[in-house]
Order: sequence, then C-alpha cells, then structure tokens
Amino acid sequence: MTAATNDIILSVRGLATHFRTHGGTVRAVQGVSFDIRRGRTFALVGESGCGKSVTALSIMRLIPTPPGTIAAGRIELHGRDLLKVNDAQMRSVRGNEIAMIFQEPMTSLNPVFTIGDQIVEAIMLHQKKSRRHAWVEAEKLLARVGIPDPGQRVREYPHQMSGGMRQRVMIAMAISCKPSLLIADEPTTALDVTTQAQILDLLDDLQQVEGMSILLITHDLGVVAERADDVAVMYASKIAETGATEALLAQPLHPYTQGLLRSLPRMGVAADRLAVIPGSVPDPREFPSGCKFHPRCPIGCDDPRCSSLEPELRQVSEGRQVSCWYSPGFETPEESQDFDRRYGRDKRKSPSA
Amino acid sequence: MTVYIVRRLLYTIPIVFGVLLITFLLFNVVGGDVAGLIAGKNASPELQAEIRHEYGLDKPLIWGWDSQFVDHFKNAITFNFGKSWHDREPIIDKIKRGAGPSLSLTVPMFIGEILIAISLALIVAYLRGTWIDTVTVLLCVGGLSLPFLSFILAGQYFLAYKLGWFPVFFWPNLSTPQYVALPVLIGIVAGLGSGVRFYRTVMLDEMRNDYVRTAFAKGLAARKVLFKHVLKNAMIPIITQTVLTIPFLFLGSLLLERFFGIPGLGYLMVEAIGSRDFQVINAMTYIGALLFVVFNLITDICYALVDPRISLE
Amino acid sequence: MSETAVTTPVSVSKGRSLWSDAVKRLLAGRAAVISAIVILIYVLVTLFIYAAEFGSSRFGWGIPLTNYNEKVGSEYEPPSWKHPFGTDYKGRSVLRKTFYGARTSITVAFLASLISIAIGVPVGAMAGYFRGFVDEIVVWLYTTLSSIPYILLILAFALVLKDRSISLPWPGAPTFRLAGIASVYLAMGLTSWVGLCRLIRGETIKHRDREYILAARSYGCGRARIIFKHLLPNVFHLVIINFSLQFVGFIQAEVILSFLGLGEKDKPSWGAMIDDARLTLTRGFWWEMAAATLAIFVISLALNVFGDRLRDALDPKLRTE
Amino acid sequence: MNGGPYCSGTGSSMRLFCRCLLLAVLLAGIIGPGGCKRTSPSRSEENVLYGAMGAKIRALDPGDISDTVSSSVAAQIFECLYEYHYLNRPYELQPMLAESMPEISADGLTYTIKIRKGVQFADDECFPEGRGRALTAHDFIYAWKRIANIKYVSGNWWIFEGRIVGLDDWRKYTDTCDSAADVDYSRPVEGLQTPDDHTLVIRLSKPWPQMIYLLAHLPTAAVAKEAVDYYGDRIINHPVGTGPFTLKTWNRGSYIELVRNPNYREDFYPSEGEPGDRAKGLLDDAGRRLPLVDRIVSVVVEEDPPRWFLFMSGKIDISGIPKDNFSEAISGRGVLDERMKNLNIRLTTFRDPSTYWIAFNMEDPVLGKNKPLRQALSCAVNREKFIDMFTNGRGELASGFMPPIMKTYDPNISKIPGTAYNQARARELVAEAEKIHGGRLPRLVLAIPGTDTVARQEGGMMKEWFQTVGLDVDIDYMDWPIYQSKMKTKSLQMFMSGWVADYPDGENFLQLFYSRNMSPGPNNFNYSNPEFDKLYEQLAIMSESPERDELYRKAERIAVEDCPAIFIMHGVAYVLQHDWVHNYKPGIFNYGTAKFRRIDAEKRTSYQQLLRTQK
Repeated sequence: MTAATNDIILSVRGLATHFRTHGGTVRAVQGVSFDIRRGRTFALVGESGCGKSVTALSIMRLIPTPPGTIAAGRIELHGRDLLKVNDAQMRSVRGNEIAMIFQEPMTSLNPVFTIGDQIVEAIMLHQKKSRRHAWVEAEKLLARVGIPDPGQRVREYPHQMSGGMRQRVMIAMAISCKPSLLIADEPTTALDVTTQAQILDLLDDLQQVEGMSILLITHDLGVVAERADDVAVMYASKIAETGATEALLAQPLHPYTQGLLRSLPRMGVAADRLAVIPGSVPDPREFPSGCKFHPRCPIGCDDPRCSSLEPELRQVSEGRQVSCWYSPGFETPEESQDFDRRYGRDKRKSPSA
Repeated sequence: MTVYIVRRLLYTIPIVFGVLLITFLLFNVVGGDVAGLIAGKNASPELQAEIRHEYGLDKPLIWGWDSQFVDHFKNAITFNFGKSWHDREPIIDKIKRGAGPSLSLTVPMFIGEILIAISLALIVAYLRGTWIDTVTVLLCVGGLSLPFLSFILAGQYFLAYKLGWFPVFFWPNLSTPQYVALPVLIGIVAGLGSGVRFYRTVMLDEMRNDYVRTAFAKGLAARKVLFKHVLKNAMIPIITQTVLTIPFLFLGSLLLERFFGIPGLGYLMVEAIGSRDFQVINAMTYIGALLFVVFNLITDICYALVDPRISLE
Repeated sequence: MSETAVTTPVSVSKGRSLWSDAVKRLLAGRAAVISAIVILIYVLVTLFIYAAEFGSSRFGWGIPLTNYNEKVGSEYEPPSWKHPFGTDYKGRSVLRKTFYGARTSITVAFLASLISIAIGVPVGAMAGYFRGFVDEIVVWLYTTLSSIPYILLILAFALVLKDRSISLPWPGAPTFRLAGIASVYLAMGLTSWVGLCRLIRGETIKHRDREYILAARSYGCGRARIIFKHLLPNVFHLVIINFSLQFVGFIQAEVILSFLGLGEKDKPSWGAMIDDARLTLTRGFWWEMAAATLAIFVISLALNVFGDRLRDALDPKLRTE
Repeated sequence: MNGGPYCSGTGSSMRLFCRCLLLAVLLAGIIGPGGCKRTSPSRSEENVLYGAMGAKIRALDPGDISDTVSSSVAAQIFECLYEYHYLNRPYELQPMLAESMPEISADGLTYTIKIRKGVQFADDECFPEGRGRALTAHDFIYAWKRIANIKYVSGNWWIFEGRIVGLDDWRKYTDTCDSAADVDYSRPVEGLQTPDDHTLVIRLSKPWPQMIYLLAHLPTAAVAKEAVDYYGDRIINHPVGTGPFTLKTWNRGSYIELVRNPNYREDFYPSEGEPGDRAKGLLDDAGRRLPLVDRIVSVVVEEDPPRWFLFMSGKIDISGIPKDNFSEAISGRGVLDERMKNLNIRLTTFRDPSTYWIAFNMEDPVLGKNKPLRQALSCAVNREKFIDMFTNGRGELASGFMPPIMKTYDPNISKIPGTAYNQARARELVAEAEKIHGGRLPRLVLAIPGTDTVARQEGGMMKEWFQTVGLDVDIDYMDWPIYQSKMKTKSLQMFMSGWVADYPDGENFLQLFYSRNMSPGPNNFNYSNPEFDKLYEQLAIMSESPERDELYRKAERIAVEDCPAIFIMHGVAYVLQHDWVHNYKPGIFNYGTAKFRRIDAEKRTSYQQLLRTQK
C-alpha cells in the first residue's frame, strides 16, 4: 500500500557522510535513502560500526566538522531540505521539530546543572514562555514520562538518579517542544531488561498520544520485531533491505538479514550452537569491492559479479527494497543475460530459500 | 560544612610546622656566617659576639627550651619576625609596605591572564583542527620558550622608550595605574603561552563528553554550549590550576619589579637569600605557607560549589 | 537449509596492546613524527658531544664543533656565512656554543626529569595504593613542599648543594663533588617531583578498585607486584606526557638559575647564553640571545606537539574505535 | 564511529563569531591596560634635582652608615666638623660645623676645636614645640659615644677603636649593660671634654695625624640626642640634622624626596677653585647663598637598562655609563659620541682613589713562600685587555697600590721589575717556581665575589691567561656573604678585590699591609714584613711633611717588591650630565655636594623637543 506522500514527515535520499582521518577518508554512510511516516516507528538496525548512528547525527547535522562532512544527499523534513538551511534555521529545528536521545544516559546529562535547569533551557529556547511557566511545564513533563515525585526531582542533579530515570529525563527533555520526529539512538542498550521494556513502552505510549514518529536505532532484532512498524537493515554504510517489519521478518530477502535472523535463538528450536555469520564487520577504511557483504555472504562469496559490481537499492515489491543480485525480483532480464555472457551460466548460484 | 572546615584548619598545623622545619633546616645548612656580615668592614670579635647575642644566634641550635629551633617557631606563630639584618627595618613593616605594590602588579596580571587565556582557549578548542588552532598552538609554544627577560627588555625598549606609550619607569608623580600598566601588559602577554595551552587541553577533554552532544541536540548555539555548559564543567581543573597560584601573588614578580621600579616583594626574597637574611626568608615563607593552606581549603570549597557531585564529608 | 562452509580466509586483525595501538596511531600523524625526529636530533647532538668530549680527552680528536672555546673571529661579529650565528664577547662561535649548550641543557632537563620521576612515581603510587598512614605522610610532604615558593625552594637547594661532596651510603662508594650542573639538576629534580606525585596518586586511587586489580589481588599477587606490574603500566602514559611537558619547564628553570648565578659556570649552556646576552641586547648584539632562544623554541615546540599527540594517542576514550 | 569532539563548528556563522571574539580579546589584551596616552609628567618647573640611585638606601642614621648610596643621601641632611673644599684639588679640608682648623698640641695628642655658633638643627617634633635646637659640642660627643656603644652594633667603630683616651673603656662599660636602654650616656669619657658649649677637646692615646680626615667622614656627624630618644628604633626613618636639606618623604626601596631646610646656616658658594674651574663656569655662582635648589628627588633604579632610558629621556639629570651602553655614549678613547653632543650632554671624567687587584693569601703554603710563582701570575695577566673589556677602558694600568690621584703616588713604582704583563717572562718564572716548589705546581684557586655574567666573563679571561703560561687555575664564583666570611677566615688562596680610599691620605692604603691588621682586619693579604711594619709605625704618627711622603713611597716599594698581589688598575670614572645641570664637579670624598648644584628648568623642558627631533 503506497502511503500518501503527505504523511511522510522525513525522507532521506542518497545521504553520504565521510570522515577525514589519518588513514584516509572513511565513508561511514554511502547513498542511504529511506522515508519515515507520521506516527510510525522506523527502525534502523545493523551491527555496530555500520553507520546507523552517523546517519542519525547527519539528520540532526551534528557531525563534527572538521573530521566529518556530509558529502551528498537530501534530508527533507516536511518537504524542506535540512542540508540547505542555515545554522539559525537548523537550530530552530533541533529539539523543536526533531529531538534526539542517546545511548549513554549516564553521561548524556550535564552533571553540574539540575534536571530542571536543563529541561527549562530546552523549553525556553524554542517557546516564548516565562521561566516560572517553564519550570511548571518541566514538572509536568517529568510526571508525563513516569518519574515519581517530580516536584522534588526537578531540583536534583543527574548523579542522584539511576540510568533508567536519566533516560526518562532525556525523553522528557526531547518531547518538551512536541517534536514531529524523535530520533532514539540505541536508547535502551545500556539499560537492564526490565527498564528497557519500560522505556520502550513509554516511547510507544508517547507515540500514540502525541502522534510523534520515532526513528529507532538499534542492533537488537527482538526490539525491532516488537516495536517497529517499518525497518531498514544497514550493513557497512549501505542499506541492505527495507520494508514493513512483519513482511521483512517473515520473508527476509537479503542474505545478511537471513543470517541475522538465523543467529537469533528461537523458542522451541533445539540447537546446541547458535548460527553465526562468519568473519566480522569490514574496516571502514578498506571496504571490500563490489557488494560489501560478499566475503561473508553464503551465496555470493565466490560470485564474480557480487565481488565486482555493487547492487544498489531497488524496489522489488510493494514497500520492499533490497540490494542483492540474488534476491527474487531484483535482477532485470538484461542483467542476467549480461551475467551469463560474461561469467558463464554455471557460475550462477541458487537464491536462498 | 563547618565541621569539614574546622577539620581542614586543624590539618594546616602539621603543614605549617613542616614548612618552618624545612626553612630552618635549609638555612642553617646553607651557611655563611651572618654576624661577620652585619659587623661590616673590620669587625672585632666581641662586636660579632654582640650581634650573635642580639639575634639569638648564640643560643643552642636545637636542644633545650630556649634554643633557636624553638624560638623559630615561637616567633613565627606570634608574627614577630624581628628586624632584617640588612637594613634593621622591622620585617613586618617591610612586608606590609611591599605587599601593596606587589599586589597592584600581580592581581591585575592574574585576572587579565585568566580572562584572556580562558576565552582564547575556549575559542581555539572549539575551532580544533582549523588553521587558527595550529597557529595559536605555535604562538603559545613560542611564548612559552621565549625567556621572560626578553619580553621585558623588548617591551621596555619599544613600548616605553621608543614609542613612549608608557612611562619607562616608576616616577613619584605617576599614579599607580600609570606605572603598573606596562609591566602588567608584559606579564599577561608573557604568561599567555602557558595559560592558553593548559586551558585548551582542559577544554578539549571537556568537549569530548556526551552532554555537549545533548546540548547541541537541544538546538543550543555553540556560544551558549561553550560559555555555559563546557565552561562550568571545566571550572574544576581551572580552579585547581589558578586558585593555588593566588597565595604566591603577594610575592610579586621578581623581574618586572626590578626592571620597572615597583617597590614590591619580588626581589626581597632573592636579596634576602643573597645576604643570608634568614629572618626575612622565614617570614615570607611562613606567610606564603599560611596563605597557601588557606587557599587550598578555598579550592576544595570552590569544588563543592561548582561540582554538585563533590560533597564535603 | 544447507550450511555451506565458508572457504575464503577472513582477515582477523591480531590483538593490539595499548602500546602498539597507541604508537601506531601516534606515528600515523605527520606532526608527531616530525616532532619525534626533532627530539631525536637533540638527543643525538647531546650524545655526539659527549662522545666527542670523551674522544678528545682520551684520543685527542680535534672535533671543531665541540671546541667551543676557540676564538674564531673578532668580538661580536654579526651572523655571516662564515659564522652562521655570529660570535660572542670573546670572539667564539655562537653556533658551537649553542650546540654545546644543548649538551648541558638537555642533560640537566633529562636528569632532573628522571629524578623527579624516580621519586614522584613510586611515592605517588604507594600513597595512592596503601592510603592510610602512608598516604597522610606523603600528602603532608608534598603539600608542605608546594607551599614554599618555587623560586625560593630551587635557590635554597641549589645553594645547599653547591660544591657539596656527596658520599653514597654504602661503604667504599666514591664520594663525588657536585660540580657545576650536578647541583642544578639535583636541585631541580628534588623540587619538582611534587606535581607528578600528586598526579600518580590521584590515578592510583582511581585504578585501585578497578576489577583487574581486585582480580590480581584475588589470585594472591604481592603488593609490590600489583603496584609495579599491574597498576603502574596503566598510569604510565601520564608519566610520559608529564615528562615531555615538564622537560620544557626544566630548560626554562635552568635559564633562571643561570640568571641567579647558580647554573653551569665554565661550560656554555643556553641559560648562561641568554643571561650573557641580556646585557648586550640593548647594544644591538641580538644573535646570541636569538640562537639560544631559537634552540629552546624548537625543542619546546617539538616536546609540546609530541606531548599533545601522545595524550590523544593514549587517551582511553579514543580507543573505543 | 570517530569519537572526536561532538560539537565543533557545524555552521559558518559560528566560525565568524569566533574569529571576531578572538580578535576583540587580543586587542583588549594589548590596548586595554595600556590605555593612558603618553603621559608627560606634570613637571613642576621650579628648582628640582632628579637623580637615580643604583641600590636601595640601607639607613639614614650616620652611626650606622657604611654604603655609598646611603652616604650620598644622608650627607645632604647631616654635617660633620670639617668638609673638603668643593673645587680645590688636590683635596684640602676646610671647617664646616667647626669654626676653624683644630689647634693641635705639640705632642699631637690633644685637639681643641671651636664649634661654629648660630647653627640650628632642623625643626622636628622631637624638639620642644618642634623648634630646631642650637648645635653644641655635646652633640658630637653624644654621636661618637653612640658609635662606641656596643649595643648599638655600629659598623663604624673601627674609626675610634684604640684612638681616644677612655672611649674603649666606655665601650666595655656598655658591654656590661644588659640592654641598650639602660646605657648611661652622661658617663664621662676622659678623652672627650667640653670646657664650654662651643669648644671640643679631644685627647688621643697615641698621635694620629689622619684624625682630621675622620672628622670629615659622615659617620662622625652631629646627632641630636632628643631625636634618638624620641624615635628610638624608628630613628632610621626620621633623620634630624643640621644640613641644607631635610627629609620630606621616603618610600623605602622606591624613592626619596628631600626639601630645603629653612633653619640652614649661612653657607656660600666658594669663590675660588682649581685653575680652569672659572673657564668651566664652576665659579659663576661664587658667593651665592646655598643651597641653590629647593628639592631633591632620587629614585631607586637597580638595573642598568631602565636607568639609561631614564637618563636619555631627560628624566634624571646625571648618570654614570652602564657597561653595555658605553659604545652608544663614547666613541673612541674617551670622546663623547656625536648624538650625545647634539643633545647637549656633557661628559666629565675624573680619577677614582681606587685600586683593583688579585690578592694573594701570603699565609697560603703554595703561594706564600714562592715569590717567582706570584710574579709569574702577575706577568700572565693582560691588564690592558682587562681594562678595555670589563670597564670599557675606564681605568689606568696599575703596578703599585697607591692610586695616581693621591699626593704620595710614586710614578716610578712601575720600574720595579718583574710584575708587568709579559708572557715570556711569566713562563720563565713558572719554571723557576716549579724548582722552588719541587715538581709540578698544583691547581690554584682564584675566588671571585660575584656570580653574575660579568664575574663569569672575568673569571673566564683570567683562567685563559693563566693557562697560556702553563698555570692551572680554577675559578670559584661565590656570592658576597660567603666571599666575605671566607676572606675573613683566611680560607681563600687568591681572590679578586680592591680598595677605595676613605680619605685622601696614602696611609689609608698602607694600613692594608700592616701585619697587625691581618684578617679579620683589612689586611686580607695577611702580609707581614717586619721592615714594612717598622716604617708604618713610624709614619703613622708623623704629621704631614715631605719626609713623611718619602716614607710612604719607601713603604710602598717594600710591599710591592714582595708582590703580595697582581695590581691591575686604578679606576677612572665617566659621568654624563645634561646641560641644565650647573656647578657639577665630581668629588670622591665629599658626598654633601647637592647644595652646590643649580638647575636651569627651561632647558630641561626644552630637552623634550630636542629629543623628539633626534629620535
């Protein structure tokens, strides 16, 4: 079902972010494109170092330059390209239209200012409110995110709170200006399981009530399965596959996604050892040629085309995109004849089930 | 809080005891017969004996209640430092008289340097990686390795003598700011090198923290993030470095005072060592130690004010 | 779903210890490499002069560079092609004096740093590790020492140590007279260990309760082993950074000591050159001061840049990459 | 993901802001504190003498003064019995607070001195109703007893020690008192009598012709007992004297200001002087009532560069020439530089009554008995080069210890063979010395009182000269206190020192070689020669006469023959003064000369324009 374009609040097209380091330029994000719809949770999943956090920071234009630069691409929020606006306009977007929370709640709050100060600062920055009003608002927000006794807590310092509590404060700060998009960069990775569930429930509840969409960045497929409406799997700076969560989990098209799902423990499936994707994430400074997954790919590891020609992201069916020669419906007839001509028919592998 | 302060004040007693012990040991070992110095040209033995008697040098060194060692402590605690051997002036007057000019030189220098060095460091740390950063580091190291003396000679020769923007030297009819201006300026410029370098490292360490990223994510402008969030966190290392130099301000600046005729305490210490004026040295070190210990306490209290995580147990 | 064995070997980067990782990242940067080379040159010059001196005294090598006393021209000749740095009040080549000065200044700064590390690190580590009574004593000692103005401390030590002969405690050990720079670097060393000691103490306290120390203690490590084998290597990066930055401080201190007449007396040193030159600056003989200042500037810059890069390379936060 | 700082400049506006903030801060640092524009100090045009002192004033109490800086200030406030004539050379004494020259008894033991009448102390709160009291003979006796009082710990007791009948016993009496307060000054001293308020009779234990000079030496100035009792310890800050000026403000270590003393007696500018003085305009003010200036302001400037800048910018009137600005001021041999002449700056050169040498410790086992070694050392030192390098040629070569300015200077002292600079002769003497010593000479040690640059350079040169003639000499630098105590305890082998005469009589130098003055006395050579001692005791009690002068020369020849030191140079002083300073004549022995000087205030202000054109 192609959603009406007007309910897409954020669309990212061909985003590329590079970092200049001593060892040469690191292309952390290359040609990433996806859309986030209003009121839906979009998950960006992948192993650490695949570029998902850099994508998030690029959306917020928080990439530290000099080392980093946003080399190409368009990030449209309600139709306005954030890469073209000037600093002042971008500042009015950050925290107001797009808010962000981070992975390490323990260090994300300024240790020498009270919780109230930091929230009030966010409120007064974007809304014309008196300080007194902003304090009252802050207390209400703390209550809204489930922090007990907000009147007292608002005057306390971050070090007097637990990790989970601090993440709630971060969320309170983020939603203080009713943003249309909340970017959550691995919000629960540093928390224990029970708090993790509470935070995710809180995010869902806020989404229902406020109608805010969420870009959830995680490496935990379990969280994706339960919480995300749409999902994009990232591998080594590129998007391997996107689609609605149920459809994708039911029928993963990209070998990498299949590998990921296989390595998940399943209830009721006896297995003495968990399946593992051999090798490790490639060093961003020396990406393999062709498709970046081919060295670890059970199908294309010795396929001449996979190791030389990188497949770009294509729409293969309704709401489903994938970048792998062997996923069904990807290869155009001309390309398959070209493959046979160049490498010979027998080199062709059979697509995974 | 007050319990903490009382405990810390009690703790100063061993420190001050230690300082007096060290000055006593150092100078009785350094040697140079003082009586002969005071007696002057051709001193007869009994005149030297009289001098030793007047300055209590004939008492036993350590053992016994009436020994030099005990006197040394008694005098220090009761602030009766006696007279300087060099020119018979009571040391308390000498220090009181010298402290004013010294402070009129070092305090503006201290404040000027901090304000300029911290703001420069903040800006340079923010512009890390750009050409401004590398140029500033070069300038800092340049300033650091140039001997202080060449700053003075060049400053006095060009700014005062050749261009005449400043008076060359102290002069009776000049008001304090007029004759202190140039030395303070030279002191600041000469000290900027090490100041900026230190504060820059502190700022860089501070900017790596995650709360800076959160601040930016909130949409704050870089100015606010720097001068509000980062600066307040950086206050802790800054306090450690700066507050502990305050006690030594009253010592003035050795060279600046000598070359610009400011009658401060800068050269008093060096002259006192030169002429084995132990009374003066003990007095200066003792007062220095007291101030140091007090400011040590102030530093800890400042920590608690700036950083809520630190609680004064 | 058949399992196909993976045939191509996948490069697994071998484990890199803190040091090799730091050194690799350190030497990757151009600036760090240049400054390391400059520092190396200074050390080589110093060793070369020592060797030449030893050679000329033993085998009579007449190496011109170390013969700083030779009159090469008239007094106060400005820099020219023949004498790149000009001549001083005795007509001696300032270039040779600067080279020879390197020997004195580098030796003084190096040995003073060594002494301050030899005292500061173990004392700091013990204070940090044992806490309790030992800690109280050490804290009392270094608070007392740091409350005495530095100029007085170094002057007093230099005066006390001047021309004193020290006989080492064990019998039969030679008593050697503290000539010239010996008293200088001893004075500097004995008065400058305080900063490092405080630093190491703070770090030790932090590391003391870390798991790896508890683990070491759990399988019965002796206290000394824990401190020297486990704990110090983890704080040692602070020592190196401190060493490189304090080195410059020592060279400056040597200049001040020469100004006060306690530095090296017959052999040339940068401090003595600056002190000599300051009088003649107003007469327009700038090259002696310029030569010494340039020599100090280059080594200070190299040490500072190296120190900064070292800190970045060894900074635990950066290693998460 | 690169963990670099999260927040560096994302936008260009931020970068712009940083640059202008950076600029503003730098500018503020440079311009801010120095905001005041060039301040031409509001110079009151009236009669002021501006001077600079090379060191801090130690004390303004005559009994306690021993340094030249304190003497030059105190001499404007206190007065002695006699003073040197301002213009006549060679120096001759004339009455100051005394009415006439002393009547000396036949045996030379009793001096009767009439005190000038109508002389008043300056007004001070220590006198009843603050009015200065008239001067009497008792003030002198009180002053001298005060020096004798051991509790007062005066450094000038050497003046009267063993000279005046009964004074030494009086000193022993003071030694018995346990504190300074209960010393009774009315206790009589046999040798100091006052028949009436204006007559002073001094009886000596043995003849002492140089006594008259000591009565012109500042420590023997008149002191009012009321002041000492009133101020007690603070007397050092409140000098009360009879001199032409009184103290207005004294900011210790910084500056001092003296003003004209309204009670000052009638004192006139001399109307005759040395031939040539009239031509130099030194007699223009003959007969005018002194002092000629209203105020004296003197600032402590201890470093050479700022003192030179002050002089060149016209802030101070007179200045010596620092070693490092010498070539800027003097071109060629003693001729003023062109630029100085255009600024109307005048140069005066005059001989110092000083001799500088490297003394040998005659009791040293190696040097004491080895005359050829001492002579070899003397021949090794290139005196010409030393004078040129370290005093910019301001000195004359010395072969004996009597300075040329002294009446009893012996011109042919240099004919004594064997001590002049001659490297070949030095090497022969070294060979001879090794024969006497029996084998290779050990390493000698030369002590130099000073650790700064100049001392190091001097040491370096000496070491080189001795090395070229085959003598191994180590240089030991030490600061003044250690040098003094080692010299006093005879523990220095060779040491660089010298002597500046206290009064214009050759005896002041001869007493340095009298064996009974050995260390800790002034004879630091520890030289003893019975023939010299006999001669010295004979001439010490003779009054001035040609025979005595001949004995002086004979004694000097004996001492120089023994080569107790390497005589290097006699000092020559160069002094620059601006053209608005009149009546400047250098006088080494008299310090109270500010009263003679006159200032032309217009020329001083017009100097600023002249300077601008020159700069």
